[in-house]
Amino acid sequence: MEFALSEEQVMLQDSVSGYLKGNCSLDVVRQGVAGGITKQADVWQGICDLGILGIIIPGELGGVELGFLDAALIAEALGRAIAPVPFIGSCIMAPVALLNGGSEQQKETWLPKIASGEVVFGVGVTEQIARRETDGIQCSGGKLSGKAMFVVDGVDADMLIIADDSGAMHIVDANASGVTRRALQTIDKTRAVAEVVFDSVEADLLPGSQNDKEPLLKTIDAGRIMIAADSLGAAQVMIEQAVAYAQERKQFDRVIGSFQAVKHMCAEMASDLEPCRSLVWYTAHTVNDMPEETRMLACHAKAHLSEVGRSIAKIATEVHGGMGFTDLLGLHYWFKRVGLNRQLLGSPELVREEAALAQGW
Amino acid sequence: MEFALSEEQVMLQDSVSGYLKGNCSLDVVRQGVAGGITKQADVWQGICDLGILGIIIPGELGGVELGFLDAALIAEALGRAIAPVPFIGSCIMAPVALLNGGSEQQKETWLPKIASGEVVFGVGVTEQIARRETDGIQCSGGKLSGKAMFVVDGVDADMLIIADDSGAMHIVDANASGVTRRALQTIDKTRAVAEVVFDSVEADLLPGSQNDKEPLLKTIDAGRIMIAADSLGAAQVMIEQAVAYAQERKQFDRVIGSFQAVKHMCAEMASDLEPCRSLVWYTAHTVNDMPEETRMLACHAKAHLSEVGRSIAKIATEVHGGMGFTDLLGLHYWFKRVGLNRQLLGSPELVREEAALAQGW
Amino acid sequence: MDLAYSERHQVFRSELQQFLKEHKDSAPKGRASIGKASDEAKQWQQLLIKHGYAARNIPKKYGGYGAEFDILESHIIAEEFSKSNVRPGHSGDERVVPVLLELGTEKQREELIAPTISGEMIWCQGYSEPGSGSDLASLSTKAVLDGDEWVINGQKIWTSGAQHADMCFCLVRTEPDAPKHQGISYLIFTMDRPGIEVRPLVTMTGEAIFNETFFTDTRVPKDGIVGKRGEGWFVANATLKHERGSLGDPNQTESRFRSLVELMKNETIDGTPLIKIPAYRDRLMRLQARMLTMKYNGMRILTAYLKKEEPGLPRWIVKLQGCELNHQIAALAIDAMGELGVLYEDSPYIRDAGMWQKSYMLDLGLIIGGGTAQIQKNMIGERALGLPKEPKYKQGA
Amino acid sequence: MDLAYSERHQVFRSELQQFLKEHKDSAPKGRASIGKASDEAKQWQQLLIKHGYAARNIPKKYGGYGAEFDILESHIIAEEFSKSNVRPGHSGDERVVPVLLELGTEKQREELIAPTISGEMIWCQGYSEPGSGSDLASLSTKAVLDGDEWVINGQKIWTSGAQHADMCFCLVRTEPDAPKHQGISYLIFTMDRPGIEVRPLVTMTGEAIFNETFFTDTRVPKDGIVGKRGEGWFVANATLKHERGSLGDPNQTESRFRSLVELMKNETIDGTPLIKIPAYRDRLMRLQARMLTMKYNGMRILTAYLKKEEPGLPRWIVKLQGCELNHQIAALAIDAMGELGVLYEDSPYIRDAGMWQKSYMLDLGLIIGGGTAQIQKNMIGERALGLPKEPKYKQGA
Repeated sequence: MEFALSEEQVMLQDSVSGYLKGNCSLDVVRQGVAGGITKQADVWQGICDLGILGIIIPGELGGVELGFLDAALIAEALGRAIAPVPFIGSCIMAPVALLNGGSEQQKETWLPKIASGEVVFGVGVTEQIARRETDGIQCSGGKLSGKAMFVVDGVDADMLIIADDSGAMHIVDANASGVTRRALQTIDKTRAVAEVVFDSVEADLLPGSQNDKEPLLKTIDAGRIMIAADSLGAAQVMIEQAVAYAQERKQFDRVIGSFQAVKHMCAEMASDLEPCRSLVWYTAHTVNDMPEETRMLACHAKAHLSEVGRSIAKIATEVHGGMGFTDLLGLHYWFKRVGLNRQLLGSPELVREEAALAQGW
Repeated sequence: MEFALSEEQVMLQDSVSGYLKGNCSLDVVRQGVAGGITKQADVWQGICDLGILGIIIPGELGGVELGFLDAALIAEALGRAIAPVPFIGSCIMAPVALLNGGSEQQKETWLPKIASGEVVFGVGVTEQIARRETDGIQCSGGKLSGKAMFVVDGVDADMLIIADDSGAMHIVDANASGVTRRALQTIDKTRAVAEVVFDSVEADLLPGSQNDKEPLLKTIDAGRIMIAADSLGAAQVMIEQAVAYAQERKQFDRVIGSFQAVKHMCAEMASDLEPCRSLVWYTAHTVNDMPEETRMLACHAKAHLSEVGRSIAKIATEVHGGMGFTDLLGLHYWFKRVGLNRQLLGSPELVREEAALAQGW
Repeated sequence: MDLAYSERHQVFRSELQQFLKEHKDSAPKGRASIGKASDEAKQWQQLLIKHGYAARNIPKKYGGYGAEFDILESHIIAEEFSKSNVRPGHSGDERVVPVLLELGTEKQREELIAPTISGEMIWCQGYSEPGSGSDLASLSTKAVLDGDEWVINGQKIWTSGAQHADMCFCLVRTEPDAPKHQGISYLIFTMDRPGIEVRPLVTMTGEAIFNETFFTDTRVPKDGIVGKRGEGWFVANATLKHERGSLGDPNQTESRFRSLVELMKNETIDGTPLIKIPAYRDRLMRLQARMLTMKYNGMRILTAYLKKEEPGLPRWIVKLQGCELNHQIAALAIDAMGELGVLYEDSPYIRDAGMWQKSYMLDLGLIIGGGTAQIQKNMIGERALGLPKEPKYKQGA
Repeated sequence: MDLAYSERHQVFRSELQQFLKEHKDSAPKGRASIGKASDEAKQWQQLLIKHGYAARNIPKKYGGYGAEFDILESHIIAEEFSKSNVRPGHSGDERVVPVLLELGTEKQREELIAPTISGEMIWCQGYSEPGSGSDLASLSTKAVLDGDEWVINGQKIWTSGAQHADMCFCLVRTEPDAPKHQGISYLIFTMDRPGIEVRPLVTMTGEAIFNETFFTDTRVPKDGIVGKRGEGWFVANATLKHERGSLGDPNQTESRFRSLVELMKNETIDGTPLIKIPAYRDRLMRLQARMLTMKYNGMRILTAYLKKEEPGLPRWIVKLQGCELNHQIAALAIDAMGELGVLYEDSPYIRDAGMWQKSYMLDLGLIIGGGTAQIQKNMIGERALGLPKEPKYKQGA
């Protein structure tokens, strides 16, 4: 019985965090996003060099074949660093879709390229969660038509995996003729979601997803777990910054952290977030070891981290007083990262409903 | 434009509060409820002598013919005093049912007796809000059969007004043959709800309620407004007690009210409750002056005071520390009054749904 | 309880409604921008003053309409402009004009009020400093009298509109040896002087609503003082009170709530309007109840003012409750829109021009600004409930 | 991450499961009562000790089973008894026995531990006083040495079970001139002495769970001290730590949550089960997520103990989060039942024997007791996050 990170996992976490600390500082992020860049070349190359893009991809397909807990640790570190890289869509959701729904040939073609960073995938599954500004996506005669909204990592993608109205998933060349992509600018400039319109575009069906929703659900679950981990990292940084500010900032001749009101705000944030870490770890762990538990847990991790994340983003900003409201300390980058995470792949009320359904309730 | 109590209303409030302060202290309440009494004879006689039992009953029928705002002030005062008297059912809901659904003869028979305190009415409408442990109440050939749960003031009632499954209301002699009554003991010993079983019991239909749900809805609305006012009074006392305790109790060589944590708990309670007073006033005022607004507002007043009441009951107890958890100060009598109010005539989620429906949403 | 308005006020209201109907097309669109008023805005303001719907209670000789103050008239004006969604006028600068009227010299009033009302003269406020936020009275920007001039050194923050401002009203420490509340003076001066540097301060919304303003040996005339030396804290408090008064205005909350309802009727998930999806619907109803409590609470405050009474607790809680409620209304709007709710700036598909995200952030700024929620709770606890202040502690402990 | 148990622990668990299956009918029903153990309860405890499922780590010579401490075994025992809903055994009194084992004299251990474990000897705790709640170290009950005896005067409160207790472990001030934490001693004595008066203290649940205990010139033997004079605060802290440890236990929360789900499946409104009514369902799912976070947080703490590490923050937050969560689970249960949820005592139609209302109140008591939520937040802020304490105040300020 050991519910803890292994030595290797701590090392992985340290190496990713260490790299990002040195190479993906707030200044770096600011510079990048100022130019509208959501896949920052240096950082992308850096984490590619760390060999983690193929974190969940089998060794024989060029990956490092580690587990989802390892992947969640990376996602958490990227959230901490508000790193502008297309990790969740390209390195997690797309491989999950391919591994669970793809043919051998599809896996052999694409997974090594994902692992090497040669190809970036975007993933469009939103319509299968909650359809809004679209009539969905139809597949007919091997061609896709329709509109996919909020495609994760879609702006920087070379290739796309798109779920059609039946829940079947397809590989599509993001630059094929008949594909029209637009970046949808959100509050979070460190990542971009895309609108992609298909006009009778050649699509390569993932055969395992044709009559089975499992590959799609596993793809969504994987994305949700990583988003939860990303929010965990981002919220953790906000607490650390608030505590540090409260230890430094003086008002009424005292550091504000010595006032019970501020102290308790910090204590509440920390005690709300700390148990979330265990939920994220456990949930990620189930993907490999107890997959029958994953669906319900992935929903809970996503929804609960959304709630706790929102609350911490607010309180941490309040602890900073007016300074938190400015761009000077950049706190709002984390605020907005958490804000995007909350809505991506289902806002909390919807996801909780799925958690209930997953238990047959 | 004057959104305030009139001089007469302030006088009414003062006289009722003054009477209760002198004659319905916590000690008096304790003694009464220790014997299982929910209609304390002295207090009942006292408020009868104040001439307020007929508060909403027309002058020519023996009442004082004031408005619902006046009635709400009385309900608030009774909540403050956790007074063990059957006011809401007998003096408000039953007269509303009779005035809106009764024949002239029914009004002339019963309203003067209610106003004089000669007869106490219980009111059973719960099945029309949310049916639980019962198959409801059927009326056939002028006779009622079935079971009414949670009849307001039903334990002390001489007469009952009961809604059947169609929403029509009937007057029934509470002691008629075929009527079986049981007190349902709740956490709040200052008031009692009853289960009443009818086995083919002679019933006197309120004719105006036969094909029109309005009389029933108005009866429910009236009850909800008074319950909200009762919670307002009870919660107000809890805040006052918490503030007084925080000004007195010392720990760490300081009165605890000088600690920000305790001070802010008190400030939050006060700032949550104070706007509720305006909502209760406004809502009660609409019954007479803007009845088209009443339905939605009565739902909101009931549900919102339930939420704020629960929160204040908890926080005020916390401010008292261990002392709040004991019987020594009797704080729990208010805690439980608010607790019963929350569930009576619909718990908050259900009532909010009704508020939405009332607006056509 | 009598919610009807007097005959006179009813007439006043219907005249105003008539006026709005006729003239609303000449009103500038959108919110007033910080900084210089456009010609269109100035003309609109002139028209409003002429009809008594702006600067209504400012004496004629200072450029106002010159009516006696009547709180119901003010209330009706605010309500009708809000309901009809027409840009209201102003009474100059609500932070400084009341101070000048009450405590300024006749010369100051004559020179400054009229151009302020007309929109010619723009003001910025120099109160907060990087080191003095909640503890404003600890401010350290100094002014030393040198001949006929004050020489100012220090830094102010949150000086909104400073880059456009003609004038500054500013709190400075002139009596360094006095207790902190008694060493402050209230100065007014033009912004075109050497030694004033304004640096824009970008906020989380991405806009530079505020500035930092630096004073280096800035010389301003000696007679640009309002009140006496060392009385600045008390001079300023009147305006601070006024500023806090407008945060959490229930009219604005109600209008926001109405927009939220519209949004939830129009937005759909898999074809179902959000207002029909129970978990969102329940949140909407919770917020409606709170919105209504604040609306009627506002009526209670108004009544107290009408009776020349202090409103007490109902007044103390407005900022704390109102700003939080606005924030939660925006939060529900964002959740109801889901991914559409995080779109920003010029994104396609953005709803209501992105106002919900902007409000969500601005409201958080307002929860913090003008007295943080924590300071509000201290005040409510101490002043409204009579709980004791924190005891004095040993220096250096 | 390896959630599997070792072969040895798996065997241990299946033996225990087998044991429970065979013997559960001899277990007393319901919760253990405060006060004297029934004969049935004593026999059950004996059986459990014999099999090593109670007093497992207490040495044989003091009446225990005498196994080496193994946290996973303890965990498995707690889990399996909780899952199968069988009354667990105990290790005597978890507040006093660890203290005696660690700091008692050999004579104290030999005389006191065995009868405590067997259920013959009942203890009550004399720590809190009316004037000393959160600030326990300010306690003022005095003991003065007079020959071979301590003479105790003062009042204790929250002494649960005092009316049934044979023994008391008690904090008293023996060094009035020492700083407050250093003037306290830890005394143990029998409760049958002159000068001890126990008055029941009724709580909001209607039961007298607690007492007030008055000492008037109560004489107790000099050697009934654990640790040295003036060391009582530090002696007691070990047990306080232990007591706080059990508040907010996630096993209990999970079992409560399961009962809530059952309730919401069975209770109906107009024929629809509550679990299908969206607003209640959404609240249920919110609570499930929090319950799960605390469950896995518990696994993390357990793992830290297994590795002989301090669990840190995950441990600090258990009481604060766990008690509040339990309270909210009870609150939802009550709301789901509606009017049925406020039934109490021996009312017809009452569900689950009224446990939900009782829990709702007891949980509030636990939010307050054993360190209020405010004290917990101070501790988390100061000890776990490193925020500074409040500065010292001038006395009398």
